[in-house]
Parts: sequence; C-alpha cells; structure tokens
Amino acid sequence: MPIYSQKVMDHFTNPRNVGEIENADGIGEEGNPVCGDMMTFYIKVKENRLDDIKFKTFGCGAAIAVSSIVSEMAMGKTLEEAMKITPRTVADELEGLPKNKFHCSNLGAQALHKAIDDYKKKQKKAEGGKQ
Amino acid sequence: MPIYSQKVMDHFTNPRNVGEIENADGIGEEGNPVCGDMMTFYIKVKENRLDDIKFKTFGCGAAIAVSSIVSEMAMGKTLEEAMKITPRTVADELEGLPKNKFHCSNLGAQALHKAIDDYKKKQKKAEGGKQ
Amino acid sequence: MKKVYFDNAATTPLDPQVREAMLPYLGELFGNPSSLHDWGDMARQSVDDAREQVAGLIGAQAEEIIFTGSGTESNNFALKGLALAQQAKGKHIIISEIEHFSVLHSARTLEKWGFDVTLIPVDRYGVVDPQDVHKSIRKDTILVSIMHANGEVGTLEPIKEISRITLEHNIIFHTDAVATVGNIPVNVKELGVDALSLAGNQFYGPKGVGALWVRKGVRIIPLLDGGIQEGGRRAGTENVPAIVGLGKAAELAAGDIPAKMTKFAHLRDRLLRELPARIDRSVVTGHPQGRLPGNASFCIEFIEGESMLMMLNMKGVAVSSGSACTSKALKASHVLIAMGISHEVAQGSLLFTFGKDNTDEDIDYVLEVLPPIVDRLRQMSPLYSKFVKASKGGS
Amino acid sequence: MKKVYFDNAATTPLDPQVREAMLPYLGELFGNPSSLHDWGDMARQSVDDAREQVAGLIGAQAEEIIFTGSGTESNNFALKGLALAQQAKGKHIIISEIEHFSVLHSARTLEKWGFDVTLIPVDRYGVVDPQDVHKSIRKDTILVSIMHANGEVGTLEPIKEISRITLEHNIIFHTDAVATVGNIPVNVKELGVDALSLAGNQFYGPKGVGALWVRKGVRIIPLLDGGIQEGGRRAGTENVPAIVGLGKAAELAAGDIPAKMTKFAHLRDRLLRELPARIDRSVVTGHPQGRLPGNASFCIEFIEGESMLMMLNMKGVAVSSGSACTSKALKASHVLIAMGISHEVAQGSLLFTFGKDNTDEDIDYVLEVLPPIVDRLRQMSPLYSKFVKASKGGS
Ligand SMILES: Cc1ncc(COP(=O)(O)O)c(C=O)c1O
Ligand SMILES: Cc1ncc(COP(=O)(O)O)c(C=O)c1O
Repeated sequence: MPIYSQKVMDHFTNPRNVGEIENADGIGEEGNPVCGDMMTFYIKVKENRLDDIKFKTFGCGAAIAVSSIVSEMAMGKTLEEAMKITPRTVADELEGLPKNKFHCSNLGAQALHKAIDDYKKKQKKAEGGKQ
Repeated sequence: MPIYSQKVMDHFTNPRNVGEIENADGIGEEGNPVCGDMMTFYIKVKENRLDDIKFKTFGCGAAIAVSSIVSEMAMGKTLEEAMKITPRTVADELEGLPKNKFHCSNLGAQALHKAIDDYKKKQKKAEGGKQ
Repeated sequence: MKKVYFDNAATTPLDPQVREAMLPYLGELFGNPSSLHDWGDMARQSVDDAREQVAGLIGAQAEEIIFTGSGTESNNFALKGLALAQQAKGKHIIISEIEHFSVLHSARTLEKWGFDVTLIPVDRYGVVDPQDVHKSIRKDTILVSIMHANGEVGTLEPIKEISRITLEHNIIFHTDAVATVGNIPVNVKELGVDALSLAGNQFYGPKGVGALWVRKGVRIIPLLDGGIQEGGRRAGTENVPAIVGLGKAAELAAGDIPAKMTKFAHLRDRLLRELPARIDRSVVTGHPQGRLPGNASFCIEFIEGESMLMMLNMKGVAVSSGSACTSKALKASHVLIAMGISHEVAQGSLLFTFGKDNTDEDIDYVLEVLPPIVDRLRQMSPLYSKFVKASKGGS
Repeated sequence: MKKVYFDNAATTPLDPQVREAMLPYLGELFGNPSSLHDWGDMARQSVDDAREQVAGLIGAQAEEIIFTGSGTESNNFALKGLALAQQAKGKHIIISEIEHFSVLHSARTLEKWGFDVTLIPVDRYGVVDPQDVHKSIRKDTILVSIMHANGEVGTLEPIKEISRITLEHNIIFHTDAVATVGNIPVNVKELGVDALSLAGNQFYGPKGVGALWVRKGVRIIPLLDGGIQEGGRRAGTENVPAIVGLGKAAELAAGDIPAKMTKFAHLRDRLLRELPARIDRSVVTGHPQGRLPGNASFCIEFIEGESMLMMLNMKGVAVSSGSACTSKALKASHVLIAMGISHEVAQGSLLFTFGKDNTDEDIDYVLEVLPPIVDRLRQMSPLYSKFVKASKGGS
C-alpha cells in the first residue's frame, strides 16, 4: 500500500501554485531543512481576499502535497477564513496523512498564516507611514 | 538424517542375545530408569571364556543397540579380553553414537564388567567354601 | 507402507492454500516493507493485511499484533519485555511449573537479572489452581504468565479465572497460547489477558513466524533492537512470505476450527479409550476431559519412549514422547514430573497429536501396530521381568 | 513501463534456484528437526546441510554457525550475548558511530544494563581508524563490534587491521557482515574476528533467516531462551525452508561472487562518474574506491530524498535514501551525519544498490530520468532559489 492517499499523490504529482510572487504582499516561511521540510508561501491580497498564492517547498511528498492543497484551499478566501485553515483541516482535505508525517510535513497552514501576518504587519507599517 | 548409524539401527531392530540366563554364572546391572537407561547382563562362563551372554535393556535405541553389540563383541572372549571392551570401543564398533547419547546409553560395557565381577566374586566364594 | 503423522504438536504441515498465498512473496513480490517504492508498497500492504487476519482470529485490533520469528520468540519477548517495562513497579513474576521452556527459561534469565520468580504447581491432571496464583501475589508482583493449554498433555488452564484475579490486582497477565490459537476458539477479550503468544506452525501456517498480541496501552520493551519495524517493537526486516502465510492460516483457521475440533475430539476419545484397553499398564496423562481436542497422551510402563518412537517410525507412524532419551537434554518431561508422575513411568511417555489428514483408519492402524511393539520392548525390559516376577510371586 | 530495481541493499529478490530448493520444505518435507521420526530426520538433515553450506561460504566450521531470524537478530544476539557472557571480565564495549541500528541500539540497551559504550568516529568517507579503536581500549574492554561494510554508503572498514589490535589485547571482536557476506569474499579466518553476522536476504536468499558465526570456544549467552535447538544457543523451532534457502544462497554465492563483483563495480563506477556529471551540486558519499561493488550513493543538494524516490518510482525506478523523511524515525541518516555531511545536504541522500538483473541500460535509464526530476524539485525548492539568487548576486 502506498503510504499516501490518492489525493496526496495527485497534489504531489501535480502541485498547484508552485512558484514565487514578485512584490508579494506577504511572505511566510516555516520549517527548516534540518528537520527535512521547509515551505515558503507568497500571497497577493485584494480587498481582504487572497488574490494569488504561490509556494516553494523543500521536503517530502507530504510536504509538497500539503503546500499545494493549502494554496488551493486558501485561494480566494478572506484573510479571516484563511486563518481558519489548520493542520487538521489540511490533513482531512488530503484524505489523511501518515501518522508520522502529520506534524513535520504539515506546516503549510502555518506558513500561510505567517504570510498573512507578514501582510498585516506591512499594512500596519504602511498605514503608520501614511498617518 | 537419522540420529543413529546404520549399525545402531541394525542392532536396535534385530538385537542379538536378548533374554535372561537361568542359573547365570554372573549378573551385572547398570544404570537406572530415572536417567532413562538400565541394562542387565547375564553370562555363562566356560574355561575362562564367555560361553553365553544374554541381556535385558530398558532405554533408548542406543541403549538397546549398545547392549546387543556388547553381547556380540564379548561372546567367546576370555574374561580378560572382555574386560577390555570400553564405551569407546563399543561406540566405534557401532560406527558412532550421537554425542549426547554417548554417556548415558553406553553402559553396556560396564554392565558386562559387573557381570564378570559378579562371576569372579561367586567363584571366590565357591572356592573359599571348598577350602 | 502406510504413513501416519501424529506429531502435529511438533509442527503441522503447511496448508496448500497457505503455501499458495506465500508463493508470490517468494517470487516477484519480494520487496522490503520499509522501502518507499512499488515493491515496498506491495510488501507493506500484505503485512498489514496479515495483521488484520491474525487480529481477526483472536478478537484483537490489528495494531496490537507484533509479528515475531517463532512462538519461542513471542514468549521470550513477552516475559522479558513486559517484566523490564515494569521493573520500576516491582520484580516479582508468577508462572506455572508446566510452562514451555521458552517461558520457563526466560523466567530463569529474569532471575539472573534480579527478578524473583514463583512457580505455581499443578495437580495430577496438569491444572493450575487459580487460588494458588492468588496466594502467590505480592505487593511487587508485576507479571503472571500461565499457558492457555499445555502442548504435551493437552490440559487446558483456567485462564479466565486467573485473569479475574490479575485484573483485580492490576497485574499484567500473559498467556502462551501457542498450543491453542488456530486449534480452538481463542478470544483475547474473553480470556481477559493482556498479552498472548501464538505461532504459525501450530495451525497449518509456516515455520519462522509467530506473533505476540499486546493489549493497547500495555508497555513492552523490545527484545530485538534496531530499526522501527512493527511500530518500533520488533526490529528486523519482516519475514514477508511467512507473515503472509500466518495471515492466511489465521483466516482459514477461523473457518476450520469447529470441524477440526469435532473430528479431533472423536479421534482423541477413541485413542484415549482404546489404547489403554489394548495395552495393560498404560495410563492417560493430562486431563481426561479438559484437554485439547487434538491431543492424546499416555505413559506406557516398563519401556522407554524413544525406542517406541523408533519402532513406530519403522511402521510409518510419527509420534513424540516426553521421555528423557527423546529430550536431547536427557531429562524426562518437566510437565509429567510436575504432575506427580514418577521418572520411571515418565520414560514411557507417548504423545499423539492430530491433524486434518488423520482418519479413523489411522487410529485403527496405530492400535494394531503399537501393542506388538510394546510387547517386544517389554520382552527386552528388565523392569518388566521384575514386575512379572513380582506379580507371580505375589499371586 | 521500464522497471528498474536499484534497492538491493533493502532486500534482494529470491534466486529462483533458492526458491526451488525451498519448495519441498513448504510441502511434504514439513517436519520439525527435533522430531525423532522420518519427517524430523529429513528436516534435521537439511538444516545440517545448510549449516555446511553457510560455513563453506565464510571459511568456518559448520558447528560454529547459529541460525537466527534476521541480520538484526544476529546483531542483537552478538552484542548482548557476547557482552553478557563476559561481564565478569569488564563492562566496556567499543562500536563505531556508523553501525546499523541493530548494533547501535543493542549497545544502547547494554548501557541501560550497566555497560559502558564508546562510539568510534569515522572520517568523511565513513572509514574507522584502527588507531582510534586502539586508543579506546581500556582494561575493562570486553567487546569490539565494527561493521565489515556500511550498507548505506558502501564503505569497507579495515577489519583485519582492527582484529590485529583486538587479538593483541585479547578482546572479542564481532563484525556485522550483513552487507558483505554473499556479495564480496568473506573469510572469518582472514578477517581475524571472533563473531560475524550475516543475513539471507542480502544475497538472493530468503527473508526471515540470518546467521551468527561464533568462533569455537567463544562463549555466548542465548538471546532466545527455551529448547535446545542450535546447540542450546538459539531456541525455537527452526525455520527449515528459510534455512535451506540460506544454505542454497550461500552455495550459489560462492560461485557467483567474482562475476557479480566485476559487473556491479562497472555499473557503480559509471553511476559514480556520470551522475555528478549530469547533476550539478551532487556529491558522492562514502569512499571513492574502498566501497562495496554494488553501492553507489549520493547527496543531491537543495532537494529532499523522499520526493526523489517517489518521482523515480513513478518512472519505475526503485532506490532508497537516508533522508529524514524516508526514515520513519524522521532523522537524517546517522551514517551521513557521522561523516560530517550537514543535515541539509543529507536530506538529498540517494542510494543505488545493484543486483544481478541490472544492466548498463538501467544506468542509462536512470541517468535519463533523474535529471528532470531533480530539476523539477529544485524549481519547487526555496533552498534552490536562495542559492540561485545568492550565486547571481555573487557573480
Ligand atoms: C505451548 C508452547 N509454547 C511455545 C512453544 C514454542 O514454539 P516454537 O518452538 O515454535 O518456538 C511450543 C512449541 O511446541 C508450545 O507447545
Ligand atoms: C549492515 C547491516 N546490518 C544489519 C542489517 C539488518 O538486517 P535486517 O533488517 O534484515 O535484520 C542491515 C540491513 O540492511 C545492514 O545493512
């Protein structure tokens, strides 16, 4: 039995939204290569919605599939909705992840949240600058 | 592989000289049933030679084969020659015995020696009686 | 010549369907379950499937099954692994006098490691009294191991009664069910135990594989350290073909047990009745009723087991014995001795264990060939002549 | 699709001749070698024959061979059994940092039992310096265990040089030769060791069987207590079919080794040369020359092993990796780390191990399919984009 679900295999084989966004509104990085998995998310925000998402991932099959599905799940959502994506909902959406892979490769939601936080911080700064 | 040589199997299957001798000139018993092997040898002596030998044996295949071959090896021999039969020569004559069987089932020579000793003791007594 | 195999407690043959199930894994499906590619995937899948099958046979959950290399390994793992896991709580262990050597000698090793072992006696039928277990329990008792049934005399032990006691005292209870699993119904929940050993070659599965069931939540220290196969509890590349075979055997056994039990009990009861009727000074060993359907064991006085085995073998009949001469260690069966049988009588031990292929004709055959063998050996036996002389003298 | 199996270190397939030799023992010849009848006799004979065959392969005497259930069991048995047998003399043990987990974790267990373990480091090629062993020896050193070759990076260790030292100091020396026996010539006398582990599934023999060779006169405490199989040193019903298979595999290996070595070395050297030529920022791991003929191992920077494995698998290619993600324990290979490779680079570990069926076309094929996979994963990798940006910045 493959260790991964069909959905994981699909997203691993054809990951959606791979890449970087130049002049991204927010960037979030999670994990580190020592542990084996690292993800960087780039977002574009329009009217409080995720207008574009791209990612780059170093890591195992699960890490790549997680990144891909997170980008898909979040695309078009409001920032508040996107913040509700959790490792649990990601794993469910992927039809399960191997137990031992759950924690270390399932960093996609965190990386996305960091990108959103980064966007908000920049916004604040920009607003602060305007005032 | 059978644990026993062909020679052992032959003597186990067709043991020579099984039985008892009424009014034996000497009787020797060796071993005990707790250990698993016990042999009784009966001898008839004529002119210092073993004129007849019979045995009874309780025990494993090796014990029976040992008894049989000892009776065969000793038959017709002088008492001195018979005393030279040892567990080693018995095992050799049987084309080998399994290592773990060597000591406990190879009591035939001792039983025979005891029977000869018994004969000699009786002789001495008889002679003593005559004097 | 007619060939009759009555030594199924030593090992059963492999069921042809089990063999069939194994063959692909001796061919194309040779992968290592730890490997991350198609070969590995297929191997992993089949090990998982086998785990479900084995769990199904004993009413357990798949993840509670740990595959091992033999019943002996399962018992060593259970005794040492469960004791070491709990040594902070205490160092006292209780087993019975009639356990298989793989339990007895593991306990002896634990003694060397500073554990304290109590041996529970048995009655003349080989039955452990649960009250003896109860009385032996101390504050520092951490483990009880009593076998489900004894392979040599067939006696079944009161596991449920004992588990009530261990449960009450919160003590881990392991049972060696190598002789029962696949042969009679075994359900870990009904038995109330915490760990249970089984082996493939006792019910038409392959050699080289066993399993230890350990109730979820019970800690055990690995016996084999290394990789993290079997959830980190038993390292080493899995013996995939044998595991697949064990799974298949478990699946088949689940269906076969009722018919096997009826058939074996019939053969057993015939032999238990008719052998002593034909051979005087022969006794049944083990419990008259509470015994494995496939086990008929006897002691035949004045003669020794190995020579009976050899002569029966010449007639095509395979049996076994608990005599000293057959034991290689040259000691009479500790089981028979524990039951109060004298060393002398124990030498005449003879054990028939039945298999699927055995028939009434096989029983007829052995009842025909055995008495002349007994006669012949008795004619050679100094013990028998003494007995005859003594009885004549007495009459 | 083309199928290429480059994971022979995980397990080899079973040689069809080995399978053929085993089949009767999965059928009519099902006896237990301990049984005293024809079925038992035949089983005992075949186990004895296999013992001769295995002894023959390594220049040992038959009675020095103890059959086990795996390489892992052999290593556990050696470490624990040899240490416990000599604990009266001392409690210090020396092993290397790159031992297989079955040695490393056995040593860790021995630490829990009060032994003291020294880990010898290796150089960047994975080689143990015999002088380091020498310097680590203490008055209470009782056991040295250094592997013959490492399965992950292929590096051969200077066993003869080390055995000169242990011999001089009268210390027992065990070597884990699981990766070498059957693949390169191994002779216990030439190596000068006292104990040696081997496993069937590393050279076209079956899973579920290994062996430990222990020089005559060297004491060892059993790991599996119970019956007196294997001369009382390893209890449990023998896995007869697998033992027969191991014997056959040993016999075949004796003849096959020279041709296999030449062929594997050719494939290995092509890959060691051509893979780095096609993929920049890839490095060979292990010793450039002093390595197993069948082993070509690499680290490919900026990407991770498991995703390479998965993509190669989609192309029909089976390999393995020492990356954290592939390890289940989620730690990068301790072997690569011991060689001084950074955790980051170790993630890109890729291991090719050759088998009899591999051809030059297989090498061509993997050299064709791997570079696009590496490219694709690097395009996804944030580490790679950082690297590219940094080099652009730098140029
Ligand atoms: C009750 C019991 N436990 C354990 C074992 C050990 O099994 P094995 O020799 O297959 O390891 C046996 C073997 O017959 C047995 O009868
Ligand atoms: C050097 C070495 N030792 C021991 C082992 C353990 O073998 P197994 O997992 O078959 O028990 C391996 C396995 O690949 C190995 O490479």
